Amino acid sequence: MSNPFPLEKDGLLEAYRRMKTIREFEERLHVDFGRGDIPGFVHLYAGEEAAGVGIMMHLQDHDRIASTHRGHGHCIAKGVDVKGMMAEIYGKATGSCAGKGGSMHIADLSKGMMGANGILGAGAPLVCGAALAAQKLGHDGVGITFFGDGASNQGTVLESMNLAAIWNLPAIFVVENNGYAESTSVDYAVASDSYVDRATGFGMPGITVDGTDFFAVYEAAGEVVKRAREGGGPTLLECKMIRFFGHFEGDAQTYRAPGENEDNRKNRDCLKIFRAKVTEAGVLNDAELDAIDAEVMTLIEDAVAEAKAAPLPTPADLTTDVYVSY
Amino acid sequence: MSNPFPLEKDGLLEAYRRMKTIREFEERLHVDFGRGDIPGFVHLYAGEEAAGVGIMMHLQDHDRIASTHRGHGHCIAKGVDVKGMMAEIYGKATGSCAGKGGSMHIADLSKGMMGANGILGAGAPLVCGAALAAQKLGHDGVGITFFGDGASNQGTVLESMNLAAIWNLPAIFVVENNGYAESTSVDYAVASDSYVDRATGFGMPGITVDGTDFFAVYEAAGEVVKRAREGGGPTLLECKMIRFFGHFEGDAQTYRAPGENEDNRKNRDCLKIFRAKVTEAGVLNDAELDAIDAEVMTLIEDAVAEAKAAPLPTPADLTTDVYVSY
Amino acid sequence: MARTLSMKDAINEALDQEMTRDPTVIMMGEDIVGGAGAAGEDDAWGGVLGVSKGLYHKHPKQMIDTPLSESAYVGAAIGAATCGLRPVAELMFIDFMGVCLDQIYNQAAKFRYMFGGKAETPVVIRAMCGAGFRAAAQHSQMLTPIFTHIPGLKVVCPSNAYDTKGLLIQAIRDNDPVIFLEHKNLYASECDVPEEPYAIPFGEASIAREGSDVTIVTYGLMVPNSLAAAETLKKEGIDVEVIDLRTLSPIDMDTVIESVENTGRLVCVDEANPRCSIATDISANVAQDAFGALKAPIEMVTAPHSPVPFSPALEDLYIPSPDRIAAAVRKTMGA
Amino acid sequence: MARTLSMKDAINEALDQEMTRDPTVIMMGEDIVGGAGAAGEDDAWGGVLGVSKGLYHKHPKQMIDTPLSESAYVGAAIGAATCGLRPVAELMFIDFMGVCLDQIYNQAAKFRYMFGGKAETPVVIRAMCGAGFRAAAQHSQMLTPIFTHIPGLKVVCPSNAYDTKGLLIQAIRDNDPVIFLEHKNLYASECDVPEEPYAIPFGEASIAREGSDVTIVTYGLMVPNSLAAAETLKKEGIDVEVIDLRTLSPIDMDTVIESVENTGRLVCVDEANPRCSIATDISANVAQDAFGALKAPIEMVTAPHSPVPFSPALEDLYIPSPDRIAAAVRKTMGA
Ligand SMILES: Cc1ncc(C[n+]2csc(CCOP(=O)(O)OP(=O)(O)O)c2C)c(N)n1
Ligand SMILES: Cc1ncc(C[n+]2csc(CCOP(=O)(O)OP(=O)(O)O)c2C)c(N)n1
Ligand SMILES: [Mg+2]
Ligand SMILES: [Mg+2]
Repeated sequence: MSNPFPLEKDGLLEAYRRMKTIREFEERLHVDFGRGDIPGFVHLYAGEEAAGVGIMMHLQDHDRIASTHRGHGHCIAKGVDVKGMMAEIYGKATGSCAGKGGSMHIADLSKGMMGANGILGAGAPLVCGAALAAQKLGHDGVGITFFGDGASNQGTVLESMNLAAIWNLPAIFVVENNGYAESTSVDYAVASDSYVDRATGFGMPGITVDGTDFFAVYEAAGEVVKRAREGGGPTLLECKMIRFFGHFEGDAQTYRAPGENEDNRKNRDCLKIFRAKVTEAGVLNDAELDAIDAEVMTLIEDAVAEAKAAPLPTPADLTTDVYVSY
Repeated sequence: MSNPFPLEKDGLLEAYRRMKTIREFEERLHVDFGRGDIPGFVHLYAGEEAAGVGIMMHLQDHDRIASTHRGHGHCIAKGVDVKGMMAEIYGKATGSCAGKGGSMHIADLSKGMMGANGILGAGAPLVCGAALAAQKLGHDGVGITFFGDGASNQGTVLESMNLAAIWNLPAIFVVENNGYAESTSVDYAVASDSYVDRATGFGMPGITVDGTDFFAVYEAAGEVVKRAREGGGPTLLECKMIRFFGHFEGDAQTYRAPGENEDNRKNRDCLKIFRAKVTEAGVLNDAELDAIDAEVMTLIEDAVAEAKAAPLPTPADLTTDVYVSY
Repeated sequence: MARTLSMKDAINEALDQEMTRDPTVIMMGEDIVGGAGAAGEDDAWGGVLGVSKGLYHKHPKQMIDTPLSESAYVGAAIGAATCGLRPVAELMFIDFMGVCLDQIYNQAAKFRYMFGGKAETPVVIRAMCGAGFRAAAQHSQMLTPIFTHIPGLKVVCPSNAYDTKGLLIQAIRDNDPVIFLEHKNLYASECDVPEEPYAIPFGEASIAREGSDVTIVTYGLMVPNSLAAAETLKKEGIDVEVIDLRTLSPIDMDTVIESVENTGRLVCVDEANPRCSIATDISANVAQDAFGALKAPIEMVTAPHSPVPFSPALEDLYIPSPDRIAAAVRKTMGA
Repeated sequence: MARTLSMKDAINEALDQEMTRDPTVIMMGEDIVGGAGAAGEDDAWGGVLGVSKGLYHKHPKQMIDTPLSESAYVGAAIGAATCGLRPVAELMFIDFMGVCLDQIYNQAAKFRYMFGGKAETPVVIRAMCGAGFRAAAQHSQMLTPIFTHIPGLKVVCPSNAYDTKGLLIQAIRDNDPVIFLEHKNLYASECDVPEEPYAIPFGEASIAREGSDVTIVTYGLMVPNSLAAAETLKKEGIDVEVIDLRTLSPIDMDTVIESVENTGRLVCVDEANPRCSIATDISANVAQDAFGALKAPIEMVTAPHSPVPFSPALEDLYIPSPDRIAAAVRKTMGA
């Protein structure tokens, strides 16, 4: 049977692995947070995997992304070490940020991941800087900033769109529109009906895709990343998506319609949709995917076990890393 | 001869008086600044009078405006006392702000003038607040924020547009597009070719008018103000215009094309255009307008003389007015 | 009958009573009601930690959910305050001030002065502050010194539910812009709180504990930590006076100086970072105005000059502890 | 051969030399070139007061004019700094920090810590500060204490052309985010400045004048004002030492304390507003660490707790004058 997909088998397996890793990472955090094992604020990306992975499949380490408070998915999709992430979330010295950052600040510049961010919209200017650096240093790297429907109303995001457009930066503005900012609907908070219109107002093309469909995201992102790499300038890419959990762990979600979460899980699960597509097309089979599932479960299991066993930061760590030198 | 204009004779005379007052106020400041009589930064509105006056002719004291660093024209058009303004610019105790504000901070809340502003874009949220207050207090006041083509790229302006749209506020966003932000062209700095597109991206109508044509501004503003008063929500109104002087007094203006200023003065002087229209239509005659000119000259002359003679603030004034009570 | 209330509920009650008293009092913020435009329940959140829960049903016209545009809505609150409303804008976490500070410090704080006394801006900006929530570097800051530095702002940071209610009511009635900082780690702390509305005047410190050997001056979460230190020290025979500033601007230096004149020893405790802090402010003013009364160097106990770390193991060291406070007190006693 | 340069020209030269040395040094800001997209001359402005005039022709690829979007372009400078560039972003007036502070204090300042030491952000944010220009409340502030308060930032505020060149070169070569504040009222001040590039290390105060009776600690425009006061006092037989901090973070407390141990008397002079200021910071640290050396109360001379007034008649009173400084010194002498 011929492969109707834009990725070879290897690529499809890799995409599935990343999505599944995100999913299980988040499902596990949900459980462990509920159990009281995890400190702080935790915002889960489960349900949104196809967007992050569909985009990140086009990127390399010299491409930069800036993430959000809901950053685990972007990290995993961009290749940040899962065990380091888990240890970070557990506040351990072995974490990606030595335990100093936590869920909202996981970063790995060596992987081109400029950080989750506790400040909405703050990644947009940073990514303009990454894109500018690519321009000035003469490499083909792109910068991608992720932000939610809520954060799309932050002035700094809007300014950055204008900046990227006038400088023709290889910058991409990804709106992850999951319909809510905390409990507030996008219909209430965003004045325009269309992010494409908003992009037009800043002199850049806008595209809207179904963010639960990996292939839709993958194709749109491919085009957009290519244009940016080739000097064609910035684009706004809206991914319409859903989040499976509450805004953060602990959210009772009474703002949702009755049955909304169940319906989402049942009918709009990007992993299920992906599996159905690739198996129905006969390009991958369930056994291949199940094997990945098993590997992912082991990875997550190990990550949690290692995180729990890992050492805490020491008192001396409190005041290091404030400056390179002071 | 019948009157083809949307204003009766009285109204036309009043509009001319306001425009002429602004013009002479600014021309005089230009001379006096050059002479070293005036301290600080002074940004002149000369050339842009038709926009401020065309809009303000629709407003009353309970309508609020927020102005910019280039605020004298808005003040005069909104009815702020010219002598108080002059004294303020001279740093005198009799000034609109008791000498504490200066050119960039002239305000008169009793006239609905919420202040010139040294911070670009800062008026936009303030005017949303004024519009919200009108809504909540149940009166038909509108709020109008002025900002330049440069400031149209400030995040706070963009956020405010979204806010005004989702709350359906009686707020109006006036872009005074004089083609430059300091020395930088609007073509360089604003990504979109059209402010109408930008308005669309924030879910509000946008209109572009020739800001050197009093009647074009007056008619567009009338419609926009009426819609806001009647609960129809916000609008963006772009006035394309020119500034006769440099960005501020002292600007050598080498960024302009050769002959640009002369051409502007000759062919795009909103006062000349107004005079030509009303006299050609036979609704007003030169003698009537000349009489206003003479009155205005006297007013400005008196304002300068009184400002020069006025007392300075006293040392005790340094630390008053920081709080209502402390 | 004494009635116990948490700080969180005291805030809710103060807002409720003031919105009832005066219909020009409005509240604005992100998800302060919750569920706007969504299909589910009304009043779905009541703020991120539920502080304003229930107020929407009582005051539907006075409670406004905002988009995530702090500069726009905080600025709108400020603009509305010059037009006859008395808005209370919620900034969620004070750490977010970086996206809207201009409206606070260049607009609200300066209007009255720049306009020659011809403006009043009765706006309250409420926000959570402080560490201890494992919320890391961008959701745990105090930032009190920054607002205190700015002329034209009043800055409040209460330490208990009783003061919180009275100070918030005063903040709403006050005719100047007020930054009202609620330490999130005190939200659950309870004490007796009268049901009727009452206002506590700004610029009056309270003596949280009387003592004769050493004066501790502090505010917010550091009040309970200082009181805990004082209990420990009591057993060692050191009698500590703890002054709770309550408002940082205006500040009640009279009470501080009177106390130092009695004790001759001063420890300034501040959860903020050390440089140009509230601790340095108090210390410097005492070193200028009550130098003669001092029997020992003034000690400061603050957070380190570092961001707030995430790991609980580090965050617990970041926050000045009763132990560190006690050690500083002992040092002033020459021990 | 000694060569005299104004502070303004010293800045230009430092930028020029560093852009020549290292092509990853770029400059961004509003009208730092000027005339972008316009029909007239290139390099039409060179910044609002002409500081960067001429640099565009020498370094066309390294000079970038920006739209009026401080949050976007300051943030872009910060982002680029984590990607191999060494950007110098010009904020024109430091008063504009309110529209971009988040990028400075929650992003640049915290990256290294939040990311566990795995980030470097070599960005310089240059801005004019200070009063005396009749530019009123929103264009005349110091704001030095606010930046100094924030861990992760370095803060520089030079008092003369020589230091300015060396400190700016150091700022550009430094691997941490630096807030570089240029007092606009010093731009015209001249002194000998070597032609070759040189870096002055951060955290080293300079002794602007040696003296044995009283120590004045200050920075920026207050250095010449303090030196003027010292000249007056000399005639009265009072021998004043003037310490120019040069960098406020890191701060050279060693030099301060050594001086106070010699003189026993301290006057802290700060053009910033008084609360939680640099003046309180120095005073408090001396009162903690060198209390025993003090023979008299520490005096502070600062701007009042008010915005900067426009009227020259008031602004001249707002700025701490040599007379006020001299009076404070006399007070510490018991005179
Ligand atoms: C500047 C700023 N304002 C407010 C918040 C608090 N906050 C964190 S997440 C969030 C909702 C974000 O919604 P959206 O952008 O749609 O992202 P989502 O959570 O849906 O992924 C809010 C209000 C913040 N972190 N930063
Ligand atoms: C936030 C902020 N950034 C920069 C400035 C400095 N500045 C004052 S006016 C100006 C140009 C404004 O251009 P525009 O908005 O087009 O208004 P115009 O001067 O043309 O009327 C600039 C950059 C400022 N005052 N505030
Ligand atoms: Mg969302
Ligand atoms: Mg303009």
